[in-house]
Amino acid sequence: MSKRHVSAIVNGDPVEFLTDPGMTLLDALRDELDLTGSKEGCGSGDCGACSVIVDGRLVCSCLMLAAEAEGRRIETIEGLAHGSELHPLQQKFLEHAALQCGFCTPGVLMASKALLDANPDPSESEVRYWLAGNLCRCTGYDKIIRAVMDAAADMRQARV
Amino acid sequence: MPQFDYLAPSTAEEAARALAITGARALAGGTDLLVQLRAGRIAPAAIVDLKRVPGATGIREESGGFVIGAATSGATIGEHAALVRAWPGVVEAASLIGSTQVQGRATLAGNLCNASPAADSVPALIAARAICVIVGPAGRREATAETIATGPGKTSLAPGEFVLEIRLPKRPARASDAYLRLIPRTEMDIAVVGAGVNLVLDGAGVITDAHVALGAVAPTARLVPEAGAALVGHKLDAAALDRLDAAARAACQPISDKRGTIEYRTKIAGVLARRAAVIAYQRAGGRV
Amino acid sequence: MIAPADARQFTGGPAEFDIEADTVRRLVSELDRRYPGLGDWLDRRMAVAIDGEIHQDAWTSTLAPDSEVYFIPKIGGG
Amino acid sequence: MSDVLDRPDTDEGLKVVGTRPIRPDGADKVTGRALFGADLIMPGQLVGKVLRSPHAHARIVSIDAKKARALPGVKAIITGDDFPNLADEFHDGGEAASNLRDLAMNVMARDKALYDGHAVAAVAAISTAIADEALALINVKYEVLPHVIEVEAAMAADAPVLHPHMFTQGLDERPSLPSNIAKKNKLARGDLDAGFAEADVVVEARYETRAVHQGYIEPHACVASWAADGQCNVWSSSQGQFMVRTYCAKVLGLEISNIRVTPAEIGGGFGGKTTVYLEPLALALSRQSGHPVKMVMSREEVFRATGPTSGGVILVKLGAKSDGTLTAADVEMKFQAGAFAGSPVGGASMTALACYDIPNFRITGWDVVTNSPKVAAYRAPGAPISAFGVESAMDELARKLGIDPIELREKNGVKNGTKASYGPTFANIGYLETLAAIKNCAQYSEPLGPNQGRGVAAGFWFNVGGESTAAVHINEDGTAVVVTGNPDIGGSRASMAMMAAEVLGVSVEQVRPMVADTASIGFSMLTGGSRTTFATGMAVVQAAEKIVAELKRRAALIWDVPADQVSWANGAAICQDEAKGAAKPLTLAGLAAQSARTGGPISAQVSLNAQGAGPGFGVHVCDVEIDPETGHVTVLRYTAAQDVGKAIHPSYVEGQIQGGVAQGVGWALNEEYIFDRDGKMENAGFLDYRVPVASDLPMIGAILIEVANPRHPYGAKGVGEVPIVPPLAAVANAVSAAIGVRMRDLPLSPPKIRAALDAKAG
Repeated sequence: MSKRHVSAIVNGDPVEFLTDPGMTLLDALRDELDLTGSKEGCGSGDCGACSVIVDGRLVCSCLMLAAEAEGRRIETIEGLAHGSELHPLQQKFLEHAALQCGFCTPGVLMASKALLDANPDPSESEVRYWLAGNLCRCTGYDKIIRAVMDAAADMRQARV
Repeated sequence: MPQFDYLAPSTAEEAARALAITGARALAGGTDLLVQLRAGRIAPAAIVDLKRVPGATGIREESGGFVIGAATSGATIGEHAALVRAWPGVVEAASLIGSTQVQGRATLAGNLCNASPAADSVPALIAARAICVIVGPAGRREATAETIATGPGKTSLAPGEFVLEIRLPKRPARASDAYLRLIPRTEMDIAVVGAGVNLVLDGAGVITDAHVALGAVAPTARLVPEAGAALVGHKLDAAALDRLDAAARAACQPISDKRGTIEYRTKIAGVLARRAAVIAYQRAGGRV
Repeated sequence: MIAPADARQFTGGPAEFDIEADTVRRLVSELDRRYPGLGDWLDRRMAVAIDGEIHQDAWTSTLAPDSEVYFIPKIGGG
Repeated sequence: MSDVLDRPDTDEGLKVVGTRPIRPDGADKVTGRALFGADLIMPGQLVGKVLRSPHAHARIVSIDAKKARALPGVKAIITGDDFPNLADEFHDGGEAASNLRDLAMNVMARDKALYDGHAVAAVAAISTAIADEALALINVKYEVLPHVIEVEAAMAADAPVLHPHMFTQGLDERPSLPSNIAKKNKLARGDLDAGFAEADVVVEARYETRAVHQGYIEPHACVASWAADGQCNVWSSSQGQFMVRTYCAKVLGLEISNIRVTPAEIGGGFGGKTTVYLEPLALALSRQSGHPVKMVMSREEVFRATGPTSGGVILVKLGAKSDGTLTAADVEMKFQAGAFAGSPVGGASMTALACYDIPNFRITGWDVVTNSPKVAAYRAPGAPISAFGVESAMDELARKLGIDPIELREKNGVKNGTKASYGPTFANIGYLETLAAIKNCAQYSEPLGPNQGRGVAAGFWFNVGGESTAAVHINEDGTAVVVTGNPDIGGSRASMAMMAAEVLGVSVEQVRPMVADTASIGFSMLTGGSRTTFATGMAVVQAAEKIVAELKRRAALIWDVPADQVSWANGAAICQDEAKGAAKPLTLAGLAAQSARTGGPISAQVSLNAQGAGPGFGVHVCDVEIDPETGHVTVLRYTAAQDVGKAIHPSYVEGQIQGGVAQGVGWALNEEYIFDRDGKMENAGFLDYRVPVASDLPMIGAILIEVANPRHPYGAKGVGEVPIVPPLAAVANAVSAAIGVRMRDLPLSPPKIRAALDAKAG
């Protein structure tokens, strides 16, 4: 089976890479593009540690073939900050100690960004159900939810 | 990771030809297919991505009903205001499939053709009397949702056939539907039991048409005619609900597995059928 | 000084003793003298609690004249 | 190296300890730059994969790898024969005293496969695809044997025996027949019969829990390189790089000086990464292939082949007078150890009654091997299981006596001077304070609606001290580097920097904490046992104090005054010698700039064995609502109070409490190992091994009680493990209250609760 050429936009930059047909988008990001921020926690779409945003849609990159990325716009954790200026979500996660080991954090941050893009003023329950696909075993979620809602408030403020 | 060809046809006919290759599998959202692929449960010779086939994605209103591209993601379905108003049950069933991330990919066709007895969208599609437009080497045909799955992981599709669209019929006034499921957590689980109810009421709140479908209580999701019949001609009073509960339980042929026991699933089928009926009845303007 | 019940295999019965020693090191060697093998067995498997404070490895720990010394199984953590 | 320090008497004086600075390693973790085990890449590395037994119990008759070796791209294949056979040597390197021979046989099976998932061979190849293909070509001939997993079945006389030469230890007479019972332990005090005779009320019940997994989101991963000269390098995510080094050396028969282990960031451990699974295999494959080898477990492998904690049976009998005074307690516990001896039944026994002052008790523990993955430590190992039994029984006793569950615990609670059930006399403990905190918290008096219930439970853990090394180096610009050997799982880098900054009198931002590899810092016990802030923190403080002493000497030299005329405050040396008049204070930066002239680089390292780790107590209250028709449980409110000694960084202390509660709630409601008839795990994935998700839980209130531990410079106690001990019983007591039926068999899944309701309805 010969490799397949894929070109896509990752974090705003045009990229090209070769994939075996069976390679997932997560494998391509990590092994072909050296973007190791997205993590594999389960490989079956049950933990969310591999969450990225494809054409504005939050998805598990382990449940998407790399070949399907042809021509698509992909956002990963490595593109969330603006240069060395952290995104409000990244800053609030640090301020609220919303991470301990940090393994789930990239996935949680991408999911939170997708949430705030769609819903700038989510309730606690809306945040919890939106993030239900991002497992965290260290924090018990409390500080993650507070950090997301605090960031949402700051971002609404900034828009005024 | 097994090796196979990845094909992304741009016409329905091309897709049908590709799918006719022995060992070819259709890919829409991939949230079931890739899990089975990585677990080595399937080793397809080719994967045929349907998302670039015209009509496979997108939602349009047609002669009062809705036509949903079978490869449309659950997230897109959940955001379609008119569809949500007309078919809240079908939409909530589609939106319960997996996490937000899975919603970004999972599709009605995938959920239907993966043929899991516990598929979330299928009981609602069956209760809605949804029609599947199937394309294959021999052309197009239509089939009701309940005829697609024939057993766990098995479908009635012939080689080369795939579901292109799903049609939901025109809604009369005072009609609505609902879908409920029982899971141990609040998200992320496979349904232990699922129940879809679709009702039409007359001006006085009497049920004139009723369809009830159950998931995870038999080898496939199934329409339960007796349950619907138990409601037609009545208001949604206690007696009607009791009859519905009994009919739902009678239709159960569940298994005991890591998610639930036979006894439990049977009881819960009655509970969810009743609750879904109440929600559908109220959405249709009835007062309980 | 109190040893756990398993110490019976060396002492043939008593598990409580009165011993003159100003460090745990000397206490253990005195025990070993009275009941051969007991000292080494305690060292390998036991932590020491001196007046309520647990010392996982305590040869250097000093003892007051009326210290209460308990030998308890070593504790692992997660 | 004395480890006794005089603690600052007042907290007001503290400028950094107790505040909530942003953790120094945070930026990398929120931008995806932090390197975890699977993120490391070495040039020329191969992919390593493990062939695992599909049988729960089988003799390995033969392994034929000829076809696999011939497959192009395959560079190495190893089996049990590639490992030295170790004598039955006890080693105390890891958490509990672990039998190294068992460890080696768990890493790679020898003559028998003892559980579904047990490693029987491993390959290294140039790609994942080729490695997978090679595994399929290895032909293992098994003689399948009957298996046993359920603990009481494994204890039966006719049970299939896992280890033909295992004879039960701790029995009165030496047994003649081999058994799956590895050990019986007993802890007793007073006259049990007399105690029960005195009792007006007795409750007696049987409780059960299932095996559960730590559930860390990061699967085990490592890269290992065995160089031609025998120098080995390992990068792996573990709870202790020194532990990895020790075990690899033992399993492979190497000298420790030949192995250097560099800690990658660790994606959660909770005790499950206090042993080794992949590292010795990767090293052996690297030796045979001459290439570095990378190995990453799949989630399924993590469940099937890495240590869960025990499933257990807990029999509890409590006797009390009508006024609630406990007179006697009899606890018997049977724990699964998995394929090799060594369950946490010892820890469970010692903690079972640790919260209560009971004159007459007996605690019996059985350590039983079973055909399931070898049990590993899981956060206060064993304590949540014994607490589930005892704290449920206390709830049943409170109901029978008609006494408020907190008051019953206050009446019998241990305080300073009480003799602990595990032996020593308690000092500086805060159990009664934590009980009072819950009694007075808002949730405890919140009104309850229909189908709602409230449960209370307490929990205890010893906490551990142990060996740690820390170094402090002052840079030329006066900033500092703090180096320790403890992986940072929950924010410990921040607390190390905070304690050093407090002593040096500078801002925490000027102190850079580092976690070093095994060749760059002195030996340190692993991160676990809630010990890091206590023991490693103590070493950091002592090293920083040595630096301050040296800085004062340097200042004395510069001012040419006697050393005792110099004091240190707010990060500067202050001249007390009137003769010198108002000499300007010499800041850390000023002194660092002149270090060459005044004696050279300013560095200090302290190695110690911290003693006197203060035990921790926690009291939790949980409110639930039950759907009476489906049996579904919703956790409405949860509050946890805990004696933490002194919270160095309060946010991360709260985080430990909230994380422990979430794991406990999962353990109580939905988590369990489910085995099929053939002894294979049916739910080896996050779909059907149901850990709590964000929408399952409410906000978790954390109340920090600070009863200082004098053995720590700032009064800190271990905090990480106590919070997982109370939740099993707190949830079960709440559910039992809500449905009016005592639930004694975890997990409390909806089908069980609905069945209990149906049985009650009759």
